[in-house]
Amino acid sequence: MALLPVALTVTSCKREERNFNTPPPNVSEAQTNPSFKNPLEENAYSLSEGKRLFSQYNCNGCHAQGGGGMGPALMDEKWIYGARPEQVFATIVEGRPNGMPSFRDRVPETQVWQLSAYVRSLSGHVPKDAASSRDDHMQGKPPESRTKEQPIKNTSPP
Amino acid sequence: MRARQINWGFLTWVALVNTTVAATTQSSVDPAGPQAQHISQLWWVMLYLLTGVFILVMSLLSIGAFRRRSKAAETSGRNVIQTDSLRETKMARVVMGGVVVTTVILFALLVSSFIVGRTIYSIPKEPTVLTIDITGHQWWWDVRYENQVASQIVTTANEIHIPVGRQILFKLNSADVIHSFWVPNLHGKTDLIPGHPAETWLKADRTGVYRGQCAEFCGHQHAHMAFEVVVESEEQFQAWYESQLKSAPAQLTSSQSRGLQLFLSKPCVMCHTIQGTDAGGKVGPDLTHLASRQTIAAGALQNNRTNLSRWILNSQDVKPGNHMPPIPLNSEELNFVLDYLESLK
Amino acid sequence: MTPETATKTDDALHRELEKTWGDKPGIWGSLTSVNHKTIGKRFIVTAFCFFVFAGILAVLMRIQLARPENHFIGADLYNQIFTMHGTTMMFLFAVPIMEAIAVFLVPLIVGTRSIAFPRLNAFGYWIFLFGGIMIFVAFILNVGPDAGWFAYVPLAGPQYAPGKRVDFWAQLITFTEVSALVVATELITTIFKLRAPGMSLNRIPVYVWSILVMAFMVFFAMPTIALASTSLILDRLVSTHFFNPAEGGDPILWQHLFWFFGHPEVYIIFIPATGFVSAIIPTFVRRPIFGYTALVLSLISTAFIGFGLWVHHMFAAGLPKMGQSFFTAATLMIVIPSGVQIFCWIATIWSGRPIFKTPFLFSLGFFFVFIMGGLTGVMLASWPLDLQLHDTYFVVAHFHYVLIGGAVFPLFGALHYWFPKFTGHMLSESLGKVTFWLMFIGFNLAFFPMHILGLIGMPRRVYTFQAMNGWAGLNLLATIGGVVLTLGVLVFIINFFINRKRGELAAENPWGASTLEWATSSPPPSYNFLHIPTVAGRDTLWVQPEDQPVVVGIRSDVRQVLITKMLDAEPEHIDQFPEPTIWPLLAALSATGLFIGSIFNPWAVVWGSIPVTVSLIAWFWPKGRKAEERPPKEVQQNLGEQKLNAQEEAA
Amino acid sequence: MTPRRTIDVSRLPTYAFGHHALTWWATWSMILMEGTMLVILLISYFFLRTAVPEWPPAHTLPPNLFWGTLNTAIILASVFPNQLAKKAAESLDVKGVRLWMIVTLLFGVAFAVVRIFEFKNLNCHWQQNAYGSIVWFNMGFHTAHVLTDMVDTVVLIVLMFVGPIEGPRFVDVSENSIYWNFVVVIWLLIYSVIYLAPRFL
Repeated sequence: MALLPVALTVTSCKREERNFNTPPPNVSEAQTNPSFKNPLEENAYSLSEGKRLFSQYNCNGCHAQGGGGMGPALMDEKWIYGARPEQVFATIVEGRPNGMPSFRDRVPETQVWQLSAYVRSLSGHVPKDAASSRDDHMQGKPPESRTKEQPIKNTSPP
Repeated sequence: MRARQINWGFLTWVALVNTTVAATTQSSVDPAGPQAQHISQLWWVMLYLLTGVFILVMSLLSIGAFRRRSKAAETSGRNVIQTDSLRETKMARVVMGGVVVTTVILFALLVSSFIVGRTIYSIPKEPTVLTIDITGHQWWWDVRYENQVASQIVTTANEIHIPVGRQILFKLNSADVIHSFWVPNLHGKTDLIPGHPAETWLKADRTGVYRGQCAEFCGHQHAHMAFEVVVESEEQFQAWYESQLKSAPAQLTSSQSRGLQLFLSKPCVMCHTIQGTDAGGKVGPDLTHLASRQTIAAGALQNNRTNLSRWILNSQDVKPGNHMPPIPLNSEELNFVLDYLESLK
Repeated sequence: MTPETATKTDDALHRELEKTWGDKPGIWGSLTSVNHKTIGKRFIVTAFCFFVFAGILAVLMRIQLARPENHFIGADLYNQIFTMHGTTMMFLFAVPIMEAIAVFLVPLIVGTRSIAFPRLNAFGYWIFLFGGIMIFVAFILNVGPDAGWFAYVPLAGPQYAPGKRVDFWAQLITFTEVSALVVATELITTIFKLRAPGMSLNRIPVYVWSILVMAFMVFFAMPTIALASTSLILDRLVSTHFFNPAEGGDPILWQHLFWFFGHPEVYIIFIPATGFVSAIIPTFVRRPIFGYTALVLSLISTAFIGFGLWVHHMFAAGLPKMGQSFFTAATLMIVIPSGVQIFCWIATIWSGRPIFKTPFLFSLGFFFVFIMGGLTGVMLASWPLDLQLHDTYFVVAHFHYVLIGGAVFPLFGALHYWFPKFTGHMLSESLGKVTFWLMFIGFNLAFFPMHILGLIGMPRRVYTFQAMNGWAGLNLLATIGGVVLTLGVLVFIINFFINRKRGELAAENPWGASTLEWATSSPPPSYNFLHIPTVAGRDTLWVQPEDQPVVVGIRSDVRQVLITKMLDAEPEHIDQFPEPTIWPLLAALSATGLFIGSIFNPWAVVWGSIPVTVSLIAWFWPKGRKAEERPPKEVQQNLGEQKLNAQEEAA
Repeated sequence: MTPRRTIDVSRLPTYAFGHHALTWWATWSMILMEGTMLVILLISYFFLRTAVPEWPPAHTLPPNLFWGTLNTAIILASVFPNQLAKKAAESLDVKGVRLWMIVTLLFGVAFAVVRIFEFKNLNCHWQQNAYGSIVWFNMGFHTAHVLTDMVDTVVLIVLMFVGPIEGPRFVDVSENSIYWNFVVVIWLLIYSVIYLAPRFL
């Protein structure tokens, strides 16, 4: 039984906390430091928030179910503008050619980090025990918590 | 009117346990509509009847326990009373009688609740003049007044205006988890269960503002998921409805238009709709007539400039966990936005 | 039992039995113990600790609700706290402590040496303990469940409850439900097959009947919740769709499953408590219980009706009206058996000569509080009225009146009543009376105002409320009451620690009670009775003649136990019970590993089952029995006798 | 001091079969609780069935009959060796017990193997929809019971060879057969629900 608390401590603290006022990770720090990790990617609540925003901000309008459509698929291994958290962050904030609008100022930084975390979870790049499970809709794809981690291939825009 | 005077009885009962006098804007025993009326009558019947039963049983028990006993109760060597069969059979008869009486009372109560049940659910005779769609969200209420003509549909939030004395049909849906629609002064609860569209009808006998609240635990801010039902005269209602149909004012003061610009360039626009502007978000409440509402944040705050700014700058201090992020605005920008929002009459 | 129990031969017998039945010495001994009294005491203390923890959580909630818009506890933590309070009280306190006390008492009351399946009993305790530790560790690490003890989907489902919080809740259910089921099995077998010769079914004390009924209810209620919690965790972990309306699932299914367990659960808690009352009252009014048959029948009918009213928890969910009326009727119907019991008890008191000791006071308190709760229950049963009262503080008031009145007051009565049998010392009578009055007054202060709060519109499960509704005063009053109630419990705990070792020594039968547990020393020896007693009638110790015969011919060098016939309790055969062993503990540990592992990885169910299987095989592996050192011929002949018995019984 | 009156029970047998034995009560307790669970499970199946217009849902075939039916035949056949094992146990016939338990076990193994093909031919997946979930839940529920009883059987067979051969072992064998019969009965229920209900309801 002594092991149990230890085991849980390791797994729980980051994953479970629900800080509704999370100050966002520092962007400049994220872009300069190569070994930067987005803390929200280990937090189940942030990932679920990212998932909620992904549909509520109608991201799935172009990236349907993460499966693509007008915009590229976000579930496969191809990353046009980079797979690192801060790169995804930049893509959302800056916008990209061929239709990806910029959401600077209109989506608060914390939410962008949450979205970035969720987008990376679509191809299995976040801890399984924190990733979102299935939602209460039609099943277009297996839930993020059961998605195999995809290799990362950086490709150029089509 | 019976219900009123009974309500005085209730208030005295409250006073008995020396407490604050019951507020009646959210009370199931201060009925303002037929259903609540019938239910509260049932309540008073039960209260008086069962209080009687309670007193009776308790006095039986206390007499049984504390009555003076004859010293000459014969006992065996182990100091145990020898029961004599004659007395036991007598007691058995009494107990039997008690059971019979209980059964009779229960049957009476059963019948009365059947009757009340039928009345509050009997299909309304009069035709439905007004149908309102209510959608429960974590943690606010979306309100839409149905109409065949799209331009005649009114959309608002957390505040339901209805004409007095008219019967209104409510269509209830949930956008996420289970909520429960409850206006104590008008009627009991109806759950909003995903995948199970529900209906209920309300009718108010007297004008006034009645508070409702979500009655099914629905997450972090279940405590702050209230709404108000404003019951007004037919004319007032029509006037209100007309005003709600209008889209947001076109000509604005400079500060108001600065406010609108900010609204459209800041996170606000992602979630909120303002008719007549580019703001068309469907995530949060429709703000087209925000200034006309009594409260903000689903009844959490009175609608005034101070509370509005508090809410915009950091809603998470007011309703931790709600889905509105803190909006980064400096005090100047904030004032513009407030000026604009307050113009949305 | 009779004065002559201290002759030389008895002394030798005592030493041999002690050698055979006693626990091994030291820490190893306590880990391997399978003695129902050792396990029972642990069980009681552990469950009571969970009661204290959950009580502390309740106080925290009351502090948070003492004034409007209080910032003492945030929404997120409050939701975890009220969920933990409900879950702990129901799954880790109420049901377990009723079973725990039964584990200690039933074998004594039916006059045998041990509970049936003693190793299973140890396992039942360990698995319960580990489940409890798991959920509290999780809670402390901010992984406490936060969707309510009823865990309604979709709020408890995968989409709206991210993280592992609800998974831990679902697994806790598995732990407690396994524990409850195995203990129920032991109790039923003990009551049916291990009774002392002569204790035919119609002579079983009412308390034992209540335990029997409770155990059977466990069999039908617990599997339902096991199934429900399993499907919930499957939805969450491997994305099945039992409760997903978009893929053909249905949230209502959860509500049906949960309440089909949830309502009988209340009676699983309440029925043993009525057993306490039926045991305490006759002793303290010095007469046999009035209406034995009526009491037993009403227990059984309560159990049956108890499974027929779960829908009254769902009146607001908009089910067909006809069904609602049916469940209103069913719910009102269950008042009748309860009424019968109450009238019988009052009749007993009326025609007796009460001695106002603490246990009896608690029984009187039980009447006041429980009857009021029962009457508000009648109100809630009426579905039109329930539409207003459902999920308000009126309901909170109602079920605390029913559960604290109907279960906790009798429980405290029972703890004061049997304390001498548990420990061999008497509790302080004066402190006991203080406990009672503090609890009684505090309880009513805390919960009566909630009736009114509910009527004036305060919903349940809110972490705060607004001043505008005029709820402040009543809430403050409730908080004050809560503090007084807590003081009462505190006094009891003090009383316990003062007297558990140093209290006045208890005689065999300090209250002059009538049941068999009082026919052996306090505390009882490891083997319970020097000679297995025989029973001459109901209220055994009051009616038996001085020269009541005892059973001899049971070997004292091995753990032999006399098995009697189910109906008339005639001696049937002699079974040999297992020795102490570590395996139940290890089995419980490996099961714990499996359950917790499966929260993080479904495959844990597969690899986790290997250690479980191993430990179970080791557990059941026979070591050969001294009693079998006989020629097969005689085995054959015994078999013959046994066939004969069978025929007699058939005849 | 008068000598105490006594009842001497030393001549009583040290074990018994059927409802005289404590293990019989344990077995039936198991059966009672597992049975309850199964009933609730089947009720849930039909509850979910009423929630949707077509069953199985569109583009889903009901499970293929062949393997399921084959397995039903196998498990029904296993009842006979099982009963013979029970008889042998109750007449304390060690050889008979060994023989028939092994035969029963072989049937069990065959059943488990065919079960793999059954799973392959269910034509649905638990991740698809509620129908798939409840079907897999039913199958998993039964498979778990089969495996449990097979482990139990293996242990008893080993005991019957290595000893010590004692009365209570024979009781265990007869209880084990009762439990296997239960496993057979619940399979008949589950089979008719999983395989037949979608076709004929």
